[in-house]
Amino acid sequence: MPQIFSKNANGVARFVIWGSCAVLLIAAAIGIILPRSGLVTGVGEPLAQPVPFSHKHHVGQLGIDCRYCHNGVESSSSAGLPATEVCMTCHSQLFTNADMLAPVRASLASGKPIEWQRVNSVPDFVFFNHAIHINKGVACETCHGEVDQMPLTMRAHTLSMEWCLGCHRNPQPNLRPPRDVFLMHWQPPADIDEIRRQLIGMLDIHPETMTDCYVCHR
Amino acid sequence: MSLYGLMAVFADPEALVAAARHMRERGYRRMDAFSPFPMNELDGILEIPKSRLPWVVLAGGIAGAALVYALIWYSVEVDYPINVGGRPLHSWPAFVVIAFEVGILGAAFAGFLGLLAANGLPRYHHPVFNAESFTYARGGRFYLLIEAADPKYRKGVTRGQLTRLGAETVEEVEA
Amino acid sequence: MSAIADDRPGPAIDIEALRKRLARGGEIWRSLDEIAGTAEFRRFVEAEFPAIAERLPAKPNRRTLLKLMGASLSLAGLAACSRAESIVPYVRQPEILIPGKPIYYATTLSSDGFGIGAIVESHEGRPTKVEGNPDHPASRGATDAVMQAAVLTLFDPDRSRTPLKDGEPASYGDFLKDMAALVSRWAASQGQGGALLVEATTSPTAAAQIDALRVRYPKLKIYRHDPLATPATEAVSRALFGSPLTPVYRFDRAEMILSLDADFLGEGPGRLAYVRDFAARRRVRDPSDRMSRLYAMESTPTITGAAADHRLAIKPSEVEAVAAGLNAALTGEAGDSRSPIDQVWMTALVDDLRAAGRNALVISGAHQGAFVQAAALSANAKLGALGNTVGLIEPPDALQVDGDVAALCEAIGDGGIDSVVVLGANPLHTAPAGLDAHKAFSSLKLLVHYGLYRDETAFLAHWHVPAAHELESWSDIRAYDGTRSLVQPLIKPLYDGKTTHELLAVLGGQFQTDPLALVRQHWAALDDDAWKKALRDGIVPDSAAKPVPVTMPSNLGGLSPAANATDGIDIRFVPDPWLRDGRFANASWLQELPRPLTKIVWGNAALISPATAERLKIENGRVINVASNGTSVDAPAWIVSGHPDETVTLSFGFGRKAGSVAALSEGHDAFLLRSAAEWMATGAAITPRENSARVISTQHHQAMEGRAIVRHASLEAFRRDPRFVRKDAPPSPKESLYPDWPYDREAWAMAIDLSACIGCMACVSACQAENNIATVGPEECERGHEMHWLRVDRYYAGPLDAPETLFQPVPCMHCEKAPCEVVCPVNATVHTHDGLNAQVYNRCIGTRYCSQNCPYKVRRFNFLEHQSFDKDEAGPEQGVHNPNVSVRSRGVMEKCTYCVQRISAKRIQAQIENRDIADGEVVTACQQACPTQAITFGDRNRKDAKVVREKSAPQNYALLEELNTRPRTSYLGKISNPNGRLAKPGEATDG
Amino acid sequence: MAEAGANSLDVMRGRHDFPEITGRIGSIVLKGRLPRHFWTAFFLCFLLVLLFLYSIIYLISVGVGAYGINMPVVWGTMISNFVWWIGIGHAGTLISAVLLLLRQPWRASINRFAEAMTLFAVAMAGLFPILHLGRPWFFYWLLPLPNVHMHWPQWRSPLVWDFAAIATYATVSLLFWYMGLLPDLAVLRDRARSRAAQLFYGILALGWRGSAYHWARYRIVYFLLAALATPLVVSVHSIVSLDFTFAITPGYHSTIFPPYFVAGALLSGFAMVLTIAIPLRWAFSVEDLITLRHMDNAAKLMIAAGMVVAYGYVSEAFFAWYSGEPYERAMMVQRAIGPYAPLFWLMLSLNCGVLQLLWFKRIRRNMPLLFAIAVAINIGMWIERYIIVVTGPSRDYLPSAWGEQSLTWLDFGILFGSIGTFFALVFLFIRILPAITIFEVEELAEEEGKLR
Repeated sequence: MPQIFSKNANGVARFVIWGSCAVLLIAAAIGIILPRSGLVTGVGEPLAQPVPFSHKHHVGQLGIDCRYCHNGVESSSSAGLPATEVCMTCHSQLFTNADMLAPVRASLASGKPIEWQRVNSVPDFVFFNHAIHINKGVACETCHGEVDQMPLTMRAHTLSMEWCLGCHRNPQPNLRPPRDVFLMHWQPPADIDEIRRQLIGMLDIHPETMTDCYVCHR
Repeated sequence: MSLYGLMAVFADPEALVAAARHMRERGYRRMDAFSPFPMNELDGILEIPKSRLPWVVLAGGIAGAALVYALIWYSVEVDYPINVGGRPLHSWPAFVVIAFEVGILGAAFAGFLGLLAANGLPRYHHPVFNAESFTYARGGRFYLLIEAADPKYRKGVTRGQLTRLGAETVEEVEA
Repeated sequence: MSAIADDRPGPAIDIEALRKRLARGGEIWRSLDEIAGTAEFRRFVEAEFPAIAERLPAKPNRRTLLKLMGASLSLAGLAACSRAESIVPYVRQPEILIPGKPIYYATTLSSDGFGIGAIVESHEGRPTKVEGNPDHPASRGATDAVMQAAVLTLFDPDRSRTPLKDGEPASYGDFLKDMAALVSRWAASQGQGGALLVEATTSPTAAAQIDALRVRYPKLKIYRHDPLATPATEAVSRALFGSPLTPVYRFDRAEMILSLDADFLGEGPGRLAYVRDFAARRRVRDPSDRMSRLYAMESTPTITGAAADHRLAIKPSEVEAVAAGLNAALTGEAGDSRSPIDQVWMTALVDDLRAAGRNALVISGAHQGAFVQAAALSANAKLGALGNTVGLIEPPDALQVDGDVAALCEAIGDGGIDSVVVLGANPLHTAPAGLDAHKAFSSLKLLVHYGLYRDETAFLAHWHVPAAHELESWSDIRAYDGTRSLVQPLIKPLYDGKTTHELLAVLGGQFQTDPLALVRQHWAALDDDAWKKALRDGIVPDSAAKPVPVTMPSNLGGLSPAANATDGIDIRFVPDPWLRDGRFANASWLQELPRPLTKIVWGNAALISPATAERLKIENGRVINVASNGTSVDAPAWIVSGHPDETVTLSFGFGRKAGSVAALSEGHDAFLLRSAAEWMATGAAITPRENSARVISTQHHQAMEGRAIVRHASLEAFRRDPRFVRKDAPPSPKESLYPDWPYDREAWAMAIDLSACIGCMACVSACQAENNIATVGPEECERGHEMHWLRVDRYYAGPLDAPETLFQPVPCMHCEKAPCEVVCPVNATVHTHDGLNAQVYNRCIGTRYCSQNCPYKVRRFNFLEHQSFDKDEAGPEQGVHNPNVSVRSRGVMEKCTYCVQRISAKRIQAQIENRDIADGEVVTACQQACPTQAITFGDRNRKDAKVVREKSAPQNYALLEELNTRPRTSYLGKISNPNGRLAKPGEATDG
Repeated sequence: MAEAGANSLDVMRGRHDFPEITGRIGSIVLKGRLPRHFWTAFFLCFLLVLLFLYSIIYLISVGVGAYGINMPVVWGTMISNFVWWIGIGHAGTLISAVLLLLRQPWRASINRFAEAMTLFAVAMAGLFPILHLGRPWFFYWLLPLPNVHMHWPQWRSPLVWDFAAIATYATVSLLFWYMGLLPDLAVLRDRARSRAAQLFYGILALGWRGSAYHWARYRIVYFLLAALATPLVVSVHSIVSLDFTFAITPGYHSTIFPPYFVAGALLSGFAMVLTIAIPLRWAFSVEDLITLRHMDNAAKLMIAAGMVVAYGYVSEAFFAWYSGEPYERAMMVQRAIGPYAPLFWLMLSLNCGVLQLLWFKRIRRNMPLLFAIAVAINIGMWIERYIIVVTGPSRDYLPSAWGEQSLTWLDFGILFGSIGTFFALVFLFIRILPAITIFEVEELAEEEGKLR
């Protein structure tokens, strides 16, 4: 009986076997890495906004406090976006006819709000509350990154459940005295570890209660 | 074209067994027999060493069970401890079930892959296929192969011996 | 999944967009099904909503329609909405408003024209939830099912949203032009030929405006049409005391109560207050506590009868005889031989009443004839109760009118009237069968209709003007006891609706008016601070009517039993408890809310007694023809234990086809059988038809099967053995295989007092409103797919014809050893540190194993896509969604969470203020709505907590405790107070 | 079927030589000369496959509410189909594995398609837990995969055990089956004339050449796999039964379930074996390889398993009464007189009544009759699973929540669709792979000395 397969068939077979194993491994690796990469999470990718608002200019250079525009952040679940009026309090004096600001003026005139693109978004089934974080010494910087370096606002962290839980399980490393939460580039003092240990007690923070599902999902 | 060995074809199993025994007694060592179905007698004659596959299977089983149990333990005790229906975190009776199943799975895979590895399969191209007479097409044919590499192999002599043992045909197989 | 997620200030635009899209919407409800056919619609749905597109037939089935209201709406408005997630700030942010924080306003909702105070929760300008106003006498912090649905009606896409001239959209300006013409004509003719048809109202401003109109047009006729009116009350007081008066009861003083066919727990503008006082007098925690006793004689099963210690079912036509008998007995005369109730009963009752003396209370149903009401008053007078438990005040809804709709039709017939302005009423649906309203009204020169919906009358009208919803209006209103309170808008009218006052002003010649000013100027007496205070508190301080001292004439004012008990079938008309006369027929929450006793949803049936059914060989669902003086209706029969024999109960409110939701529901229109404004008819006939019709009920099995589910006992039994709930009930295991988890912080727990629960269903409705619970429509309900997280089980115990009725609200028990959690393969339901049985919708994959393993069957599953959780596409009714609760998608299990969103809110507040959560700080929706305060909720770990005190009562027990599921929710056994000398209903049997 | 009266109950009738055996078995596959009714039957099955696909698409796009489930009975036909198919799967493994261990010679000629049957049945069964889900697209959440939302399976849930059991069972069966196929694939490779066939079978055969060394290891591993499959087969259906016994629902919560489910599995499994074997041996006239002896033994096993099942029914009822649990008792009474009573009694009459006919030798050897009985048992076993699934929850603890579910077209569309798909697969298998194990039959012939 003649050979059905040529000599190199064995080699081919071996290659196919090991090759497919390799492919599986690579696929698994991608499956693990991709969901955490910027491609999916959008970290570091600024969105086009109707008005190219620059936190770098307003926060970094002018040093306007976060709360001037996001005035709900201390008391409400929502930090709040500045009303057009708030923009115009200054821009009725400054850059009064800059093209860049045309949409803002139009909005005030027409009463139609400006439609911003959401940068730091979580799914609708996640109920995030700004007030509690601010009051318990979690700084804006901690989640939103160094916005004062952002000409256009971009995501600083994945905001994935994994990332949230990281802090909810062990908040201590991310705490700072509540009075400092609005500071950018905050330099922790030398005895920060001791301070944080005290903060956990003073602020009555109970990590064991912070991983309950309903803390975020209701 | 080097020579791989001599392939003798026998009509029925008994003949093959007899032939194999004779050649063995004549001191041939590098020989192999081929049959459409397993023939226990040959194991003794060819002195096929006892397979270690059973141990591989056992190892596979234990590994599967242990790994999955460890994973479960890690998930409930370390990674995300949750109070589920007031049950203890480490509810081992429930976890054993899964460990058992995965254990069986591991064992089965170990056995199958072990077999392929030990038998060097898949091997699509093999010298024996060069033998004109070698085929399972017409059902029961029983083959005895003496490799040319066998120290006692003498071209004419071996062929003669095989023919005398009642081989229907004896043919040279190229490597 | 949540409608408007917590952290976005979107809703501001929501309203804007809403108003825009609705302005363009045209009259949607008629176009719904047409639209649904169009290719454009298909494309939209296929793009936005594959689940439906797949199932969308050429003519969409009803349930799809119900769900599509939103979709087609958004088609009318924002067909071009994108997936891109954009967020919008305010242009001018109101100072008081911080996005993400709800604001609460006090206002007053009207119930059949009377005011019930409410606190409305508003998220970024969206009213989302109605709570009771604790300071308002008619609410006392409680609400009922209908009030809860106010927010739903507000956002109802079916509401009429543009003026219509002869059915075609027209501008309000054109309307004003025509009105100007009318006004000048009237001015010339002093209102000759003009008529105003108003519905029941207690608004002082409206009354003043109407009086002003009368002065302005002396010949203008004012008619009032209120299908649920009970004119006999006024007639009686006229006959007895010469002036119209209406009774106000003091249940906090009543020890011995006799109800002559009065459903004071379920009907009437004062019900919530009465319920509160009634329950308070019956709260027993200790053998030494006392409780009042209630005798009820009723002509149809009501929740009052269910709460009674002794209940007698009697034919409507026999009530007068009973009343006469009672009076005779009280005066010591020989018992009336015709009395349908046996002497033992009557003597026991009379002795009890006499013993209670001035603390006794005899109530007659407001719908009863003059004689019964007079008899009740005189009985109270004889007992000295008049002035103590019963007070008489001038009726808050007093309005001098020229007659009712019958009179109006007559006048039109005589040609005396050619132009009619209908304010709110819907005579073409609710007018008595006797008169041909359609003929009369269609003969008019001008018919103006003003109302929330484009209803039957609006179809006939030359002009239809959309009304503003009460949550959009400035007005004022009076409560059952006369208390005045203000109605303030929570939101700018979505559809440019006008308030009644604006309409009346227009008729008075003021065409451009400010709705606020109209009301404010009537209250000129209040200075601005007082006005603000009145707005803030929700009432005008001490504005309640003072009781009028009266003397009882001896001869009952010459009143005597009118109708004698005739043979033949009696008909008893009742308003549907939720839909009333049909005005709320388009509120899916109310359609799908099980009726307290029958548990029927999405329709009504002709209720009959088992004996009558047996005699006529009728089974449930068999269509019967009920004929009375000439007319007749077909309705499916429904057999109700404890219903009086030879009597059939028909309820108003159904059979309407105007409105997409109303059109879904089945049921008959009882108005077709009602001649004049009567509440009962005699000499009717029932003939069974061959066919049977669908009656959808949410509870199919009525008996407890001898299981210790609702554990109940009489007061004596309780005093003998305070721990009667343990008596011959299976023992509850104390030990468990598993170590107990520590709950060292909060441990939330609930106690439900079954003695207090009257089965009014307010809790269920409140739960639905709070937790974004979907309605599923009749087809799905029939298949057992309804979604209510909290159900009120109704069991019968004892004899079939006179059973004891037991209610049991069943929310999730939050078992500490929860069977549901162990079987979930994906950790979608787990325990929290404070002992909640949390349900994580976004993690659920819908194996439904948890429900399978829940012995209480309190879990609900989204079998189909019941509501859209896509903001862009969900339509205006998403405006009612609570932004703090996820809207659940198809294929996900859900259940009672102890209102975890409220717990979280309070905890965050407490944490921010660095303190513990105070007792009573967290209030669940059901608890807040409950008029009897049967539900207590709190932290079990606080020794001083109210819930701990409740649970330490001797009659506290857990449902199915023998299963050792360790429920956090427990029940207080039901204790009734029957008279020892009479048979105790259901005492021996069941439980 | 002529040999109805025959009394020789050999495992193999007549004398054969190897070429004849390979020839006959191999030609079915290679020459593809198949009777017309084979193709007619296949076409009918194909229509059912289309129905299956349509039903599945409908189910997934509309939602599980489209079939019969409701509150309180939230489990329905998807679960009973699942249990039914798994049960059918069991006979295959049992025949091939257990009978191999017990050295039962008669397994030889029927084990191959019995194993195939197992595979396809398990494949069908595997679909249903996914179709059962409210959100089927998330079924993979039952697996411990590394993900960004820290998602782990809840290992205490019997459904997760199921997942492991079914996956293992399917894989092991596949390996076992493929190992058995290797030598036969070699035969087909050598017989094949067309290049395509040569490559197809050649690649699958992995270059098997029947070396004595290979055979030695092959025997051991094949035997070990059988030894693994045996406890597996028992564990799998026990775990399936745990889905029910683990729950506290009356009618679910019963310790008798594991053994009684396994017995039920065997009963339905052998019923299905007969349902396939009887037409097969007749259609391809291999009555001398699949003999009356096989049919007879299968029938005997059926009655053995059937009696255990009957015992299961009895003890279930007995313990419901003996437990003194009011809930259990009420449920059992309701099962017998409640809304599902007709189904219940039908089930009993099929699984316990009809079964008894198999005591008679003449019925066991009457193929048409035996076939009819086998089909009846299949139906009865499906009903049994459905009864178990629905009666418990429809009559559980709180009477207020009592209720029944009513089946829709979708329930049947999916059930019959799956049956059609199953048979379609069986037909394909018969067409492209040897339905009878060549090498074992040859070995058998050798041992029985039936060589010419």
